[in-house]
Amino acid sequence: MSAAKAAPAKKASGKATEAATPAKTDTPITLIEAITQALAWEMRNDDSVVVLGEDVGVNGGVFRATAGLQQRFGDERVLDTPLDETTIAGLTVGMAAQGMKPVAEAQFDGFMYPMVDHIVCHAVRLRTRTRGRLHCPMVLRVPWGGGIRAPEHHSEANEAIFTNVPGLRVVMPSSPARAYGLLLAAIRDPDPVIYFEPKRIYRQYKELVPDDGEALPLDVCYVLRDGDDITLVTWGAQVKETLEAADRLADEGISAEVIDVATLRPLDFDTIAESVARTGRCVIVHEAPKTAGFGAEIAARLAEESMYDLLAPVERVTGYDTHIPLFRLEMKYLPSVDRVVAAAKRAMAAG
Amino acid sequence: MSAAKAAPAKKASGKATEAATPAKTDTPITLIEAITQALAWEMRNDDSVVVLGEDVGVNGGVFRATAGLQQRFGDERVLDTPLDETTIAGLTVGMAAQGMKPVAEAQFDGFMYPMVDHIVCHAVRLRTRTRGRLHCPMVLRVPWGGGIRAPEHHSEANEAIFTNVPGLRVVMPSSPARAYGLLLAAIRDPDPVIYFEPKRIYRQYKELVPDDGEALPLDVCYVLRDGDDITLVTWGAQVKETLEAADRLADEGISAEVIDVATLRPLDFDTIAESVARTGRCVIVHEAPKTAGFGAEIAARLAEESMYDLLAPVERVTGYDTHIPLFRLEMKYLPSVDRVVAAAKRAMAAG
Amino acid sequence: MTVAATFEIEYLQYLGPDGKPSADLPAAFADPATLLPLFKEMLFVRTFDTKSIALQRTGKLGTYASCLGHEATHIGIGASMQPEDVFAPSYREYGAQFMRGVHPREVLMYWGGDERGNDFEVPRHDFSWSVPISTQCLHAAGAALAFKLRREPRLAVACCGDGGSSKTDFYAALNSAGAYTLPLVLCVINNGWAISVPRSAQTGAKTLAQKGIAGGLHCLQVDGNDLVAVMEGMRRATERARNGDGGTVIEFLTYRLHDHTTADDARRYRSEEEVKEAWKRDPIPRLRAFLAASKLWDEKKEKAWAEECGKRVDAEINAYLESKVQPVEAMFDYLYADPPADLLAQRAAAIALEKRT
Amino acid sequence: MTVAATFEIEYLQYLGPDGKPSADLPAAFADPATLLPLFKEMLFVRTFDTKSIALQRTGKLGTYASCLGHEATHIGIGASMQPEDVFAPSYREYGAQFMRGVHPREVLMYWGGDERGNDFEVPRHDFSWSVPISTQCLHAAGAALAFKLRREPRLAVACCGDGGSSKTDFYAALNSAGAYTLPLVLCVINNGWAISVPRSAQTGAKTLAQKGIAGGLHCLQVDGNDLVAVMEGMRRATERARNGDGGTVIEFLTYRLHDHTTADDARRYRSEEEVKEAWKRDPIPRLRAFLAASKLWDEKKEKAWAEECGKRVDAEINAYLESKVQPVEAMFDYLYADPPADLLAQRAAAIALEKRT
Ligand SMILES: Cc1ncc(C[n+]2csc(CCOP(=O)(O)OP(=O)(O)O)c2C)c(N)n1
Ligand SMILES: Cc1ncc(C[n+]2csc(CCOP(=O)(O)OP(=O)(O)O)c2C)c(N)n1
Ligand SMILES: [Mg+2]
Ligand SMILES: [Mg+2]
Repeated sequence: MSAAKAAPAKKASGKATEAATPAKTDTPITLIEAITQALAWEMRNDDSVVVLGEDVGVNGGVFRATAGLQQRFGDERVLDTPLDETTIAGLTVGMAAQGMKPVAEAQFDGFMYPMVDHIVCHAVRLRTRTRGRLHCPMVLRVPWGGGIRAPEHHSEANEAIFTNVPGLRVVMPSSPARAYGLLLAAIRDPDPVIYFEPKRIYRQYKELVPDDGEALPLDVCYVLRDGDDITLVTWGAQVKETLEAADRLADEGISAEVIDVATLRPLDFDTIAESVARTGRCVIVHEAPKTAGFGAEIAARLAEESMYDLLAPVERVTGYDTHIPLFRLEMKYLPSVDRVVAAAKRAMAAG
Repeated sequence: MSAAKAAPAKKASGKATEAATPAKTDTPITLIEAITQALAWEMRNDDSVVVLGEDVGVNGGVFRATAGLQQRFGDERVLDTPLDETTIAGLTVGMAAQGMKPVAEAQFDGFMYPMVDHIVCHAVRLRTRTRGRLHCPMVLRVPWGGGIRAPEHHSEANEAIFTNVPGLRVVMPSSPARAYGLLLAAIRDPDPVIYFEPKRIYRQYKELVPDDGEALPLDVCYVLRDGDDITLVTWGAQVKETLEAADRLADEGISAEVIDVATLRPLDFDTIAESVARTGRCVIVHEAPKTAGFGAEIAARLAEESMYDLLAPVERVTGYDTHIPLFRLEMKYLPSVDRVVAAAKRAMAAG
Repeated sequence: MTVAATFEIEYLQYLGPDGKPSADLPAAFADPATLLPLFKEMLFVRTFDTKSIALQRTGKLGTYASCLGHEATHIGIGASMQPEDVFAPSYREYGAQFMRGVHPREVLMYWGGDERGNDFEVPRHDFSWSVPISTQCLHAAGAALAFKLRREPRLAVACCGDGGSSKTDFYAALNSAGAYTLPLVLCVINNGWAISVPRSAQTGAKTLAQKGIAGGLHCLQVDGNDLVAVMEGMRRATERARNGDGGTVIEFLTYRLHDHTTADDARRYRSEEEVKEAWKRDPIPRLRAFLAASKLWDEKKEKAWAEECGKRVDAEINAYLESKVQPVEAMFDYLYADPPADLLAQRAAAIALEKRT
Repeated sequence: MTVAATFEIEYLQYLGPDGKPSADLPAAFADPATLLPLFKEMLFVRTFDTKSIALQRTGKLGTYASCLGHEATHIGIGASMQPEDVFAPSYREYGAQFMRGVHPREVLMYWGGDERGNDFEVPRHDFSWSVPISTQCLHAAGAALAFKLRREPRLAVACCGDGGSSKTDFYAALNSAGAYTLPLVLCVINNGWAISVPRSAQTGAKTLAQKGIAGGLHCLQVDGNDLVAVMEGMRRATERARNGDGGTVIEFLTYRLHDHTTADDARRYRSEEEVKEAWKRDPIPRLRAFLAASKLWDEKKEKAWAEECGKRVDAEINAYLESKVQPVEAMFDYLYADPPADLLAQRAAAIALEKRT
């Protein structure tokens, strides 16, 4: 397994590419538009793909991720569900077990907890439980994270609930291109995938994302910026602050490599280890609370496998071990560029 | 915060100790009997304590943890619930918010997932959400872990789902005395506590546990065995294998210190750090799958705060990154004494 | 044919949309003057709602969930409770909360992104808003269970929407209310829509009231735009609960006249005609007409009261706008009664960072 | 009084406990001989159950959940389905599964701690056992939704117990069956107990069938110890489902004659008299008496068939006992279609460890 650079060679996959309409490569799109584009591509090319969730139909989703899909594919491909997350999760598992490829939406991160049971007890076990007789090709899309001045329960970074769960894949894109390629891969993967969408950067910037049906691999980290002095590892919306921190560090003569983990489970630790072997220093940045957040796993792997490479203690810059506060205070909760820069400088000063 | 030795000085706490019947200190009891004893003590001395769950009443719980309690305290103190874990969790939060101290039972680890929502969205937030106006003094008891040749879903080590959750305490005793003292502390704590019970060692051995109503602190690790060469850190049922491994290592002239984490959240890292500062080597042993298990947090803290003390890479000996298999294979899944010894020897050989 | 069980769902309405009695009024309202203070509260809530929406539109409030059109249901529910009862709202039942003593400024604080909005000065024991749909129905059941076990003469009232009645927590609440014969009133406020999903897509049930049959509860459907029907329905439910006769599911038929929240645009999914029709059932003109016919209300009174409402709401808005943001340590300070050492270290670091920047 | 809705729950019984018709038999059973093969399956299941319990008692099987007393319900459910339908059992409906082709040895493998028990040779598409109560009801609803969307003439049948009918997943299943008009039959097998908790403590509902009203489903209560009532109830439910007329909740009244599982001791919580009374409603003597009265069955036939059952079950038990434990890598091999590199490394390490020890 090896690192994929920011614009990696794409795996050719997916079926029925001949059915593709010419890719509109001339209009840059946002991350959320890339999600819509990936959903539309796959729905057009695979009849077994259905989208379901609350308000995903005529309303096109509260974030507009499914905008236009019901109009285009009909209400037997894009289903509004009754208002119950247990229902969504359970129906999804049942449909997937019987040969469909459901792409379910949890309306917000904070509402997905009732889905844990069906994911942990069933989705990730159907294959192993039946020795391969049944399996569960489902995707659960979850708008994720804080920073949009939303009400309570709309701003959670809860990926750590899932990263210890065998049989699951946990994905989190941080650019329009990766959102497109990783979502296609997630839908095509024959096993369950949780696809977290960093809602704070849904519309942060646009880029050209050819609508070519090319999926990205589901097991690589992306090196977004090369550097020699220190490795900054992050995922989701924090990629923004981390890249900004790298800029600031560059101004001060510190060359920071920035890695977007992109797929948390399975973790492509090799890419991180290779980088740290060169830099000797590592700062892990994430939005979730620090204690037992997924950053712990990366730091643990470093302590196990890269100890002799480390020139300085590992640093974690994370949300505090509290709930993200309501929005008057939320930006003080989220890791800031300042905090990342300070940690990197501590690491540079150490050892 | 400092380490408590195997038989630590107990904090005096709890009310109405004058109501105590003379402690029967002459009969050694098992871990599960210590749980029953703690429940009975606290129910006798605090009217607001109620026990609820499936089959906890006349049947005394499927493991007999609540045996005799309904007969003794009546069916308004020990309530059988309808068969629904969402119900148990939600009722518990509601009762706790209105001044009761419910001690709920999840019948098995594998059935607690539907409780996640009420725990994560409400139990741990009532206090912060209302700026202290309401709070949630509840305990959720969960028989935990594998190795008893039970059916599917009866053998899970799922503590990592909870260790990233702010506002929660996560406790796991590994001896009759700690089971008693930690359960009293959990019930008396004004915030929500998940109390995992390592069912494989429910009846492993007996010890004298004075029924004196003395709680143990909820934020310390216990040093079960002193050693100079290497630190073995574990919790729950794996304490058994880890102590056995320490014996085996001693035979080979390696002096292993054994720490029972006991309270996972909040973690008493100081005790671990002090030990590793002396030994320079650390093996973390747990039953849950390795990736993003709670062992990662301990290894991460070492990578952050003890890097200069470490003479060898940290080792984790854990369940594999799979579901615990049905019982014909389950013992091959659980970390064995052999695996712990091998890891310790690797650590001794390194650096 | 052997019949194992039969059931019947009653529907209550006393004032038709035109404000004329459509049935004999219950004895409690023999004197229409008893309705006057409630009507005034309905007007107050509408003023509050209008001004809150305006506040959000000018960027001074976060996302806000309007209660436009729900006033009779909300005020009627709140008015039917005793102070010592416990209320478990979802997120838009301001009218019910005002009747219980919640300050409008607290509502604004909450939607303004400040936890202090949940620290109700009065009533101290009510549950706060619950964004996760219907989960509070189960907390209310837990509260009712606590009352029953402690033999306190109190009851719990929870609200959810038509969408919320699909939630498993709602079902769990009615199931446990039946199993334990709890003093619980589950109010299903059917306003026709759950964001963009119409009532018809939520369930195949003919009424939402009939869901109570699943738990052996009492069931009732009322015209939620008719304050008299709301009060009478609540009277029956609360009396039963107080008499130890167990729980009730009441469905209130009303309509969400505004967008779901200020973040929503309802024109995407529902027709203008439907909304126009719904305005004809607006609870306020209905009760106004009835009170006017009873010579208890007129334009002059309306004008004076509207002015009074405006002033009172403005004072509340000002109190909200003038509130200082909490200090950074507030996010640490209410997590545990006894905060762990690591958390206190993070708190200190956050304060230090704050001072530096 | 205005009535918004009324409901009625029908109860079906055709053969009384003594085996004499208590009502006119449905047309399908005009010839009692049609019941004979089903009766023989009931006897087969009982033999299997008796021997499985014995196997557990001698340490050759893990915890086992007996189906003693449920034979008519289980066989009737299985017999009412088509091969292409999907069955979602809980954990003790062996009779239904045998009718669908599941091998007894597979049941034993599962309770014997081997995942291969879920790899049914036939039917490949059925769900496996579901230990987490009632969760499979929702999977069945998902399957039914898939059939509907793909316009396949298939239906899904799920079973749960009286306890299971309290589970939120059960409610979610009936709610979605109503919302989407799904071809789903929810079979509530009311055997009086959920481990130690009696039916009366689960809910305040008079019948469990009436829970379907909450979702607008068809509801039916049948004597689950009367094979004819079970078959007729299932016929109505499956026909409705196939006709696009949506889902049904059927409650089967039966009794758990054994302990909950071999790990349970029912004497702790229920009276001997209750069990003694229940034996009088045993479905097997009832149907035997009916068939004997119809001159279709006698002691000689019973003896020959019992011998045959014994042999067949012994062969299955032997196949189970002779099965080799899976190699250690089996725990890794079915987790992902495309296993991650780290997992393969753990697999290699586990194999290496195995070779060493
Ligand atoms: C568990 C959960 N899922 C989803 C949401 C997002 N959401 C907020 S309000 C709403 C619709 C609620 O509809 P209804 O219950 O009818 O209440 P109404 O808003 O109409 O008063 C949804 C889906 C939520 N708050 N909680
Ligand atoms: C979610 C869940 N909670 C608890 C259990 C433990 N448990 C196994 S069977 C059972 C009782 C089931 O009773 P019922 O639904 O009536 O079915 P029966 O066993 O009587 O057929 C319980 C509580 C479980 N398997 N799953
Ligand atoms: Mg609504
Ligand atoms: Mg039962």
